[in-house]
Amino acid sequence: MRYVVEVHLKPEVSDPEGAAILQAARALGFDFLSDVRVGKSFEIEVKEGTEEKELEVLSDKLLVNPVVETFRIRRDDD
Amino acid sequence: MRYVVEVHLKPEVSDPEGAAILQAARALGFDFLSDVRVGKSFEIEVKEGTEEKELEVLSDKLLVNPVVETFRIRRDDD
Amino acid sequence: MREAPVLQIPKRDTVPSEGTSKTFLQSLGLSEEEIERIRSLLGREPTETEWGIFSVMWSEHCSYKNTKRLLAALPTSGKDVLQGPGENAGVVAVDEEWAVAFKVESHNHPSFVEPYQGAATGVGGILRDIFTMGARPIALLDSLHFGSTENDVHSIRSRRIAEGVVRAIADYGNCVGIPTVAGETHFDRSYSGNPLVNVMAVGVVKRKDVARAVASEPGRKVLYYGNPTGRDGVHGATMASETFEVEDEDKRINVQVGDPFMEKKILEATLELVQAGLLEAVQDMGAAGLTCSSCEMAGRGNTGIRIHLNRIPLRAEGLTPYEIMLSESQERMLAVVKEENWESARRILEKWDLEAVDIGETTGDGWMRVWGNEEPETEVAAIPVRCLTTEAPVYLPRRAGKKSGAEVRPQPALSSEEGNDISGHLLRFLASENVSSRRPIYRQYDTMVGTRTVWKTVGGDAAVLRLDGTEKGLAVTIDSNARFARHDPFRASEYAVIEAARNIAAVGARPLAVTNCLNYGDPGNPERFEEIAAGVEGLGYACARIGTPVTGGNVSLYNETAGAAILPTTVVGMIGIMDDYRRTTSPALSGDDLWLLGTHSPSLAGSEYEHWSRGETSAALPEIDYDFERSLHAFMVEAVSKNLLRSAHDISAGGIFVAAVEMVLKGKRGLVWEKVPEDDDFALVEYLLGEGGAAMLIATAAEKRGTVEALARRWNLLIERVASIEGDRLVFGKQISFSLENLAAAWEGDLEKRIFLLAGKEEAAS
Amino acid sequence: MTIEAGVIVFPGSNCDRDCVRALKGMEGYRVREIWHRETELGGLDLVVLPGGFSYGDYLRPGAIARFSPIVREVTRFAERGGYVLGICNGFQILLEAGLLPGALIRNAGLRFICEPVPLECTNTNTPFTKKVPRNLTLPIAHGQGRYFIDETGRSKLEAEGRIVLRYAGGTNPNGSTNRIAGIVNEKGNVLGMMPHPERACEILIGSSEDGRSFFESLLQAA
Ligand SMILES: Nc1ncnc2c1ncn2[C@@H]1O[C@H](COP(=O)(O)OP(=O)(O)O)[C@@H](O)[C@H]1O
Ligand SMILES: [Mg+2]
Repeated sequence: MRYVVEVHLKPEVSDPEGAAILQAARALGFDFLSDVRVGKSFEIEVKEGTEEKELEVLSDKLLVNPVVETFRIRRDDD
Repeated sequence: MRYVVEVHLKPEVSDPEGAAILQAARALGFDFLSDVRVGKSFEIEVKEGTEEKELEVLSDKLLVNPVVETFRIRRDDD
Repeated sequence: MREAPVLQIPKRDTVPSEGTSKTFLQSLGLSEEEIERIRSLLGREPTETEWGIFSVMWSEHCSYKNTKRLLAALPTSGKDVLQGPGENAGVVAVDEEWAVAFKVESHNHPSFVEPYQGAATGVGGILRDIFTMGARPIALLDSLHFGSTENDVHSIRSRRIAEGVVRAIADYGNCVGIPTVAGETHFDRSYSGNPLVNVMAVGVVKRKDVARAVASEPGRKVLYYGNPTGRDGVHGATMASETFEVEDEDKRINVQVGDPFMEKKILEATLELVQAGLLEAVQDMGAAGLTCSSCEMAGRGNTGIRIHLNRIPLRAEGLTPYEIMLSESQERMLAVVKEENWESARRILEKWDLEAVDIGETTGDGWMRVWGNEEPETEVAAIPVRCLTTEAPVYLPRRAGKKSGAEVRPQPALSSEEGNDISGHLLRFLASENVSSRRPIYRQYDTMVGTRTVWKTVGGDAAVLRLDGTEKGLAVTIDSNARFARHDPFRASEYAVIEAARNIAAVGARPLAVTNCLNYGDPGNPERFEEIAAGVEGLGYACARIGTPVTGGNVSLYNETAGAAILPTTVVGMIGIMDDYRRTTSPALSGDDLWLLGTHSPSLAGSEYEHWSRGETSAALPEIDYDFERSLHAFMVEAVSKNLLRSAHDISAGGIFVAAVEMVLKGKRGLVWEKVPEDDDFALVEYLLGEGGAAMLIATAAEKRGTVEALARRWNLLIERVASIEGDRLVFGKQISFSLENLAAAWEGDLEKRIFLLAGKEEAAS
Repeated sequence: MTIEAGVIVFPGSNCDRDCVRALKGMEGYRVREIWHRETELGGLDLVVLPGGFSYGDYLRPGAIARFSPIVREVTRFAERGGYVLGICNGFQILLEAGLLPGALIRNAGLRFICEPVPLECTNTNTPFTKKVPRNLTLPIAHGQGRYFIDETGRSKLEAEGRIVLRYAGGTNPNGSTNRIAGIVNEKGNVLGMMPHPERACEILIGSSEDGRSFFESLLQAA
């Protein structure tokens, strides 16, 4: 069983890496982009029967710094 | 319109950061975890009508290091 | 050390043979003759695992089979040398109590495949070579050669490689906490398919604590600690011994990943173990992993070793004995421990969250025996150790002979357009990829951690580190001069040594010893081998003449992609010593008078200017006057220790002009250079940008004039006051006058844009 | 008067020895290293959380170190009024542990920077800064030193005079909110700062000796 926790900077925190990628992409001719934000993605393999709730606690406590980041959790069934 | 490009290390490439997080989480009592792999997540705002195909080219060229990473693209409609 | 046991090679097949397919044999990178020799040495068909072991131990990377004979001619001894070539690193005494361990290592091929991980693991590897000697690493240096960033078809790839390599060296070194204090960065088209990433590490060790990788007693436990073993890098050593095809897909899967945090833990743990006297031998599992580390330790001590693969911690499932023996997973250590010390060793490792794994024992029989990880446990390899070490083949490939009379084309002249705007021309040269400031690179390196680095020497000629427990200063530098090698590899190696020594002398230190990395092409090609041989000879000759023994180094051959070889590149790492680190000097201009010490006989032929303006060079530089060099060293050591100098800088790439620019910008002082040949533009440009003279720039306060002149006379050195230190402009004669701002803009602006594609905005949101 | 100082060593700390060396070079200090698994800070006046890459900076700088048993002790020590100085990675740990507000994220320039920078001391009325000159130079060495705090938090810090160090001379090398380089807690006994005072205790090594003034201040306060 696998979950993905996606962590991104809060909108009020500027993301210079995203901005740099946006600029580089445009310089390479990718003009369909209007914004890029870079975050982290944790692929987490869990024991059968683990609930999303438990992952929320893990994220809150460890994976995410709530001062600057937000997260969302997704079951990953590929 | 928004896409997310999720980038992860190929399974055969070792991920010391993921291993360290796994260890820390277990030490904190999160014993439901069996594996953690750390990747990146690019939230990309695109112009209306942009196709996934175009994002694939962008990922290949700029966002991903194909020697060690794989990626997947997802429409994000939250 | 024990007597080598007499080996009886059994005729019977002790090991089940797995049969050997032709394609498997071809994948090993061994020649037909070598394959036959292995069969006859063992007297039977080797197992798959044994083939693997032979293939890596007999690879160029581990056996030095093509260069051993050349290297044997290098001067390696000296009164200060405690450990010459053959160990993990050379060791040189600096006083009765302390010694310095240092070595340079290449990670060229891995950095081409994956620049970031390739360079990161290169840093990790060379640091392990130092701390396995029991030395605490105190400095890193890097010599980087990339394809040109100027517009050509490969420039984008070259930039990416440069970006990844620099970021990796920063990330790894900074994280482990070893300052990267100096280096060099050179761009040339020839490296576009084959960058060079050479990293040097320097450590300090008490003479009594020097550790060795010699397993000299049987019946000891073999201790494994650090990362578990994965499939990564299987056959890395063989890969380093082959040339690249353009798209070598299946070799790319084997990317090794660096883990600097693990490195830091094994570093601290190893030093604790060594200082507690718990290890009889220790070596890291670097190239060729477990195979090389185990049989080298046994080989050096004339013992044998027995390993049980079912005890090795694994990261992936289903690894075969072959893969475990050949894996190059990073940050793994092997040590030899007495039974009674095991528990104490285990406790130290546990403190660092490391597990002590007992994987076997040393034996007295001279054999390497490996038991597999399948059930039931069976023997998968049994090889006399000496077949892998001393009996590995040694070759002397054919040399093509010296190219007759390197063609000399007419020297470059300025076009009339350039002549009308010499100042603009000079500024453009200043901004070019091989001349502009390296600060965008070294600013990313923590140069200060450890609080040993004398700050003003960062970005100067050689970095100076204080040595704890003494007042002494250790000067370190790394240099190469591949540009000259196109015409004369012998001369290029000489210049690399000479320039390194001048850099050491420029800070007031006495050159002490040398490590080196030979980056060359395919030794099987007689023209390439001619370069290799001439390069090694030039290195040895210069080191002998200036009295710096070679205590170690590394050979990286097959630096070719799709048949195109790199410039033959001898990289020289040098250390020097000074009595008082507080008395060092730097290029930052200060004082009243600038002097030219020595004779400046500049030539544009072979210069960086010629390379930049014409895209090629027409000759190598002139012969070296070793008497001058030795006097120069003596002068500098004396002048600096007596506090006579305010600043000093050697003249190298870009000639007087670039040396002067670096001095004025670092010192934020102006300079008025009085006597300049101004009869014609060519003479002017040659004076300013020519190279090959035997000279150094030194700055003094006015009251030191007489003393400095007298000292120069005493050392038989010509000395001429060439400029006054004044104002806020750099002035050469009547024609040329730059404001420091204009110079700074040209010199400092460019490299950043060239190699860092993703540029953040530094002064963002405030 | 002697200050008993302890420098905490986490796996991956790498400025621990530098801090010990700097404090040994200061008059009035006795210093020892404290391994992160220890659970006692008995008798200390000052605890230093040094720079480096505790736990490799994996996940986020300070994110794993903050769970180390010693950090609980440091928290209690701070509550009792003991002096706590977090330098660079130590600052990051203090933020993760909630002893100071805000967060430190990747430099706006996206790259690690190591060099001496001009700073301004904007509050000399804390135990750490009484003797710190208004204009000073200290080295920085970090890749994740961009201090972020939201508007409410910032004005609170500002109003309470808790911003003690700012990047000066028109620079902001990492893009920090309001050029913030160092802050104290409400009581003023916990200081977190990105620049490295321990690297600036000898002029030849760190290009200034301004780092000493922090330790001299504490000696006066104690
Ligand atoms: N890759 C690098 N890493 C660290 N320092 C570097 C690097 N490249 C250049 N430097 C530093 O930049 C300065 C200038 O280098 P270089 O032009 O090669 O000097 P020189 O010609 O005097 O030897 C030196 O202090 C050198 O140590
Ligand atoms: Mg040089």
